[in-house]
Amino acid sequence: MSGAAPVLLCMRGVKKSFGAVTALDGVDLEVRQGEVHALIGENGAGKSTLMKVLSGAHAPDAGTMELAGAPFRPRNPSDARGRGVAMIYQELTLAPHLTVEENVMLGREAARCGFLRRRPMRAAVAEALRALDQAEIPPGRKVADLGPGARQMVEVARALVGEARVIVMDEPTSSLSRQDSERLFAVIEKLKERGLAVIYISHFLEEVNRVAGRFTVLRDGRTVGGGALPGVAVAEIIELMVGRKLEEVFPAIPHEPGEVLLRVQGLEGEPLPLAAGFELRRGEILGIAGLVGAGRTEMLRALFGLNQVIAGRITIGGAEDGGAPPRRRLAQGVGLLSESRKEEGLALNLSVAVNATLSCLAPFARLGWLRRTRQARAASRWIERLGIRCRGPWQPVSELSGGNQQKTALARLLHHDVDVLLLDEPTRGIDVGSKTEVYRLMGELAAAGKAILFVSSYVPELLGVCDRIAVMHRGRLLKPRPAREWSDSAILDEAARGAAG
Amino acid sequence: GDDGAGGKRRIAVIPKGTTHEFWKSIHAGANKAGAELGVEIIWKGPQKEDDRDDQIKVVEDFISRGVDGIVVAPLDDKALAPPLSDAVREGIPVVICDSGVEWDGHVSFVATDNYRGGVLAAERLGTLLGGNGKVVMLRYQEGSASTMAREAGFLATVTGKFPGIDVVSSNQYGGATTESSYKRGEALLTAFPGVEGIFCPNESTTFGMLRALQDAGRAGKVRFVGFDSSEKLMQALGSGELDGLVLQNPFLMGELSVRVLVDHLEGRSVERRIDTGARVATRENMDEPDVKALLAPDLSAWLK
Amino acid sequence: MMAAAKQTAGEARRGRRARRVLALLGPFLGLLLVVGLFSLLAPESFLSAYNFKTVATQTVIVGLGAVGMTFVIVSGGIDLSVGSVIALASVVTALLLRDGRAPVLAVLAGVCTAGLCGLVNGLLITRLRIVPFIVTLGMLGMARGFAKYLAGEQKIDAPAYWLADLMTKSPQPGWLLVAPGVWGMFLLALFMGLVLRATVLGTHAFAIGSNEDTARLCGVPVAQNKVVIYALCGLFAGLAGVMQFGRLTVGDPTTAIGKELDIIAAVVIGGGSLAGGEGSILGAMIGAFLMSFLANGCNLTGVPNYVQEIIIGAIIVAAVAVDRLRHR
Amino acid sequence: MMAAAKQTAGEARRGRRARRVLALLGPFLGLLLVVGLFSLLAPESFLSAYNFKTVATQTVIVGLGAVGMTFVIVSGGIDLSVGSVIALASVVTALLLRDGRAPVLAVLAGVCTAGLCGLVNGLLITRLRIVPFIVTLGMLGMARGFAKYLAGEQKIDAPAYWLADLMTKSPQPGWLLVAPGVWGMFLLALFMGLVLRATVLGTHAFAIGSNEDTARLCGVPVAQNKVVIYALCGLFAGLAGVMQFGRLTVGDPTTAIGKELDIIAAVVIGGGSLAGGEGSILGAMIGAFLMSFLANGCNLTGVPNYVQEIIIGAIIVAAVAVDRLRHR
Ligand SMILES: Nc1ncnc2c1ncn2[C@@H]1O[C@H](COP(=O)(O)OP(=O)(O)OP(=O)(O)O)[C@@H](O)[C@H]1O
Ligand SMILES: Nc1ncnc2c1ncn2[C@@H]1O[C@H](COP(=O)(O)OP(=O)(O)OP(=O)(O)O)[C@@H](O)[C@H]1O
Ligand SMILES: [Mg+2]
Ligand SMILES: [Mg+2]
Repeated sequence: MSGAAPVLLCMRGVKKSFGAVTALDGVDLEVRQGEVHALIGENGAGKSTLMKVLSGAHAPDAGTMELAGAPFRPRNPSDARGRGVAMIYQELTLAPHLTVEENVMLGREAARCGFLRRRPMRAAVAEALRALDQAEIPPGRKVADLGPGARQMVEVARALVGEARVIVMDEPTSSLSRQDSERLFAVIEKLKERGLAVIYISHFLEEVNRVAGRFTVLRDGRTVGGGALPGVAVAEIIELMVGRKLEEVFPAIPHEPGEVLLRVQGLEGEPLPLAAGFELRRGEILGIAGLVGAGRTEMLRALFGLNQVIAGRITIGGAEDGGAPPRRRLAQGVGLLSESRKEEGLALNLSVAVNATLSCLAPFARLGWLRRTRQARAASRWIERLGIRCRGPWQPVSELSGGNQQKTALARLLHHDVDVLLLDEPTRGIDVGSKTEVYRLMGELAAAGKAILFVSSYVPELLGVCDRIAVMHRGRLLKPRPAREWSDSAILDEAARGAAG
Repeated sequence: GDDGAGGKRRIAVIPKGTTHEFWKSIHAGANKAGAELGVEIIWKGPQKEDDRDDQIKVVEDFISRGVDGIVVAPLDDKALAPPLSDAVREGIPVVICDSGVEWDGHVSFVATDNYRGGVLAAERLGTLLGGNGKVVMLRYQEGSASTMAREAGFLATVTGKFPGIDVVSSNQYGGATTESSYKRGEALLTAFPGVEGIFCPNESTTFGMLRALQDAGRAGKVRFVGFDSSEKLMQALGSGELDGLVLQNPFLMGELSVRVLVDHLEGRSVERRIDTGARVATRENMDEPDVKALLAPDLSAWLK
Repeated sequence: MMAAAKQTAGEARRGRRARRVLALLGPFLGLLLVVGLFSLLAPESFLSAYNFKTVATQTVIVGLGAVGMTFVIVSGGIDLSVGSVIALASVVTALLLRDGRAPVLAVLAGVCTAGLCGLVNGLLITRLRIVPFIVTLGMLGMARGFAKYLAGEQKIDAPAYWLADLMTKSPQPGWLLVAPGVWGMFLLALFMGLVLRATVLGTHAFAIGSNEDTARLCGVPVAQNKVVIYALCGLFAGLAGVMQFGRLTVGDPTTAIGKELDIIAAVVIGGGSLAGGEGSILGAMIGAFLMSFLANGCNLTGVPNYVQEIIIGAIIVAAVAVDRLRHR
Repeated sequence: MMAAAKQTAGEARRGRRARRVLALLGPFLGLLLVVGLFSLLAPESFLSAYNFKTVATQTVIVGLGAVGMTFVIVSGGIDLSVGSVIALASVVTALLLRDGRAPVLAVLAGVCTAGLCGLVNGLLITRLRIVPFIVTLGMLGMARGFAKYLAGEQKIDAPAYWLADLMTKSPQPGWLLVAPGVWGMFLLALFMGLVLRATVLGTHAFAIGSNEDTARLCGVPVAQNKVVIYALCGLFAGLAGVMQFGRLTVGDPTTAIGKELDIIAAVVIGGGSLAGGEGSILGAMIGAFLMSFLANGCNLTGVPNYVQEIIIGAIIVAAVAVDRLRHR
């Protein structure tokens, strides 16, 4: 059927620069009616930028676009939407003070003389939520009160409202549970049947393999290949993306667990976890799996002192306490990599150097005065070591691509030389090549005697990297077991249903 | 409008602001009359200094409160008329002090003749300069009636009576604060280096200009006549940095205002216009007891 | 299925209402507290119909300004120029009346001039992408200077015709009870409250204040809406200026200095958040009345001005602190 | 390897410097423009050493205030209370001098009182988690009220001793050229500029302004730093207050009303961003001098007040607009 379907959207030679940065350097993209088309590429390849051009958020510098045979050049997002291009953006784009209903209908309110007509709007929202199998999301609830999964669903609902012909989804599953992802895939199937085209961006190649019919690969702002799916080996796609062969996704670096560094007993935090206890040894990587909302992030935040600890004992290298502020934790040699780098991980308009050294300025400080050359030198070392693509240590982080920003946040933990690394979704939103880099780094750190707590929603990487894995279920941390005793399905089963047996 | 606690009459005295020595003297005078006549004086100025609307609010609130009489120094010669009419309608008699208002419902108007004050200043300065020289007048603030009368009196006299005198600048406003007057003064002294005589129409402009002169090292070299008094101005007069201060009698103004109001309340007839007089204090006459009383009135007895 | 959806919607509506009532509880209790306190301190003078009329009239200018300011603050902005714009509007109105124009025309000119200032604010903010604080700080100086220029640096005496009656405490048809200006303020507040809650413009204001990028990506004409909102704020400042003229019966270029801070305080006391996305007209009115009653009570009980200044400062902080506690 | 790293560091330093120089270009050109313009309009009076001394002295108060304000604005806050705090400090200093205390003691008391106000601001902001705008708006009223209370609602005449010499245009050792207060301002600005750029405190201020949550995550003691920063701003307001006393030789509780807006404008003209994370002391000084020269030039050329108000308003907007253009 894929051969017969007519071309719905055609982009040719699209170029876009931001000042000195060339984000798109002549991209071609062809999407057919009724297909799911995957857009694949490394971090900073230009996927999001291309889609923003398509949705009218950016004006292209050059190139042509055609939608259903007619020239397409949207002036702004609402223009594009009016002509049938709906978009789910990579960064959550909800207004937290508005209700679900208002968010879904934002920009396309039904009105008479400027006054809202709530009844038809409510019907449309209910319809969209029902199509997503999410009727339990209350339309009158403020979005600020919703969890991350529900929020993502609200975004999807927004794209479904109205007459869309092309729906763009930019990493829609990066904050969805497996269950919600399944629901989304079902929705995509339905959309396909209705003859819509879906452009699907994801760094999860298995996922892509499952839902997409064809794919296009971008590298450095250019189209470098494409084809039909399934039928192309993942390794081939990766080679197209990265421009070279990737031997191993999970590099094996031998490391030996040593003495216990972190012991957690009966930890209860506000609002989660309800109960968590585990031991973490030197040279060990302990993985934590679980559904979205299970409370893994909350556990790390409570451990690190960003959330209040209600009960429990935390023993770090012999010293025992309940909760302690981040400052104290850092002094004890515990560092946290936050899952939301934009909101919490980085000071975006400050430089790479400052971001990488912010938690530990002491080596450059004498009586409160900083020696900037040493600071820059230290930062440069990490830039080189982690392969952060930037013009130098003093470039503002805001000018870096997502993956490089993530690496900068990681550089801070390395610079601080913490013994216990609490990594919350360290590979979220970064490309396959960079992911491999992060895995190798984790292995090397463990080999150097660090202890790593690795929270992830991506089960294959847990299985590939960790020594032991524990599952979190509704705020309770279940018993950790060696990685080789786990399988993909066992983890998912326990995450969904709690303790096995 | 009934008698308050203990049957004492309550009279509200409403100044233009609360943070000038001038108003302190009025307050003391009013308190003196109040103590002697056995009436309670309620002292309340506008929340924001020199804000017409705020003064109207104070008048309105005293009407609400039902005082027995109001003494007010109106910030505006028109804007205060409606609320004062309201007061009279509610049976509260009003005495105007310090500045006039275009409204004839008042019992009496107790004030300095401000135009005459300006004339006195012009005569003093003109005489000192021997009838010729370059003169600067630093105005106070846009739309302030009493100082505008002084400025007008000064200008009319200095140009009419002393044709040899050249007023080189009379369009600069010092503004409400000493600091702003100080800056204007500095600019005027820089822009007109050959100036020989200066007039300022109130305390803040006088003091601001004095600071500018002192700082430029020209105090005492330029003939300088100001208006109203304060401790620092008195020192300057003594040291010859100031050549004259036109003095009003705010203490008397406060006292007489309350007295005529009480007279009216008790059914005695009162004069519609009472001039509390103005005179020029100089280095020579500043030690005379009556001038001294104007320059540095002892208010402590009447202000707690 | 339909029934379920309907029930959900009903619940949602109730939930939303409950939340809104709660948000207003703090300021409302504050208002009651102030009124109760002064009723005890000065029962016969404070608790009179006449005094309530007085306070209502005294609230009109801040109240009208707060209506427009609520829109600006909800949309995540701020307008520091309203005080100056009030003065400008009062001067323009007075000038036209002095020149013998019809009062309606003069009012219109005053309000439109103010609206124009707001429009310029909006255009500068959206075209040059400068933060509202700076643009309106600039307008604060420019509007004030322009008012002084027009007025020849003097107040303008002009016949007030029926404009003076707008703010009188003894309104002509006796059944009005309070000044027509007070009724005007209430009606406009009611209407604009509806506009904020139940129109596209209002929703967009909340959306822009809550997350501007999102609003833009969802096709909300952000720039256009902002221009409309600042122009609206200007128009309401203009109305306040006309009322100010009615009250003073002179056009005064130096009036309402610092009034913007009172107006912003009223909105914030009433639950408005300077980060945007929160605020209500009813809350702003409560805030405006709270400050009026406070000033009035202080005047009636003879509290010195400096004490009043300290109290109002403390109240502003306390009101918002209580609001934050509620949010936890 | 080592060589490469060194080279990178060197290049990086140059890059950083270039960026910083560029950021100051706008305001600096503005300053040159203003000076150039008035040099043409009033060559003999404007372009004199004496006039430059005058302007320098007139800038001291806003300049000192702007040094502290830069820290606050860089950290993403705002302080509306500095005007009132300046008045309070001048009153406290005058009171102690009147009571015959030693000048050093009086100065210390004035500065410390102001620092205390800043400390209270910082504590309220961090403990109650109220936005700085509201806390400092409250403090604006409270400090002013307290100053009036202390002063008995009057100006306080006090012997000025050497404090008056701080702000004289004919300083005692002739080689000083400008008032000791001006030197003090320059030295403090230089020192605090270094503090902002090259100390842990400064880096933390930038980090907090850029992203407060990130700073917290990195173990930056956010609350502590904020308290220090607001207290610092208070201390500098206190120094400005002492200078104000030295200039007026009276303690005036009504002085410096609205000065906070001038000070904020100076910082913003000099490249400070009210969103936090941007700003420099040098820029703030340029901003302060730009406004002083403008006011001085207008006064010298006899431009009416209202024109001056309009021009300053326009300049504030224009300066920031130019800055935004540079950012694109
Ligand atoms: N607004 C902007 N200003 C400057 N540079 C930008 C901007 N937006 C994107 N870029 C740059 O354009 C390039 C492409 O970015 P884009 O977001 O399209 O990448 P992506 O393929 O979506 O990556 P990711 O997988 O990390 O989301 C990057 O180098 C990025 O730094
Ligand atoms: N649908 C929802 N409705 C309301 N609150 C939710 C919802 N989903 C999650 N939450 C809240 O979010 C918090 C869990 O955070 P989070 O989702 O970050 O947990 P997590 O296990 O770390 O998952 P992940 O890291 O994959 O996002 C819990 O406090 C929970 O109350
Ligand atoms: Mg992307
Ligand atoms: Mg999480």
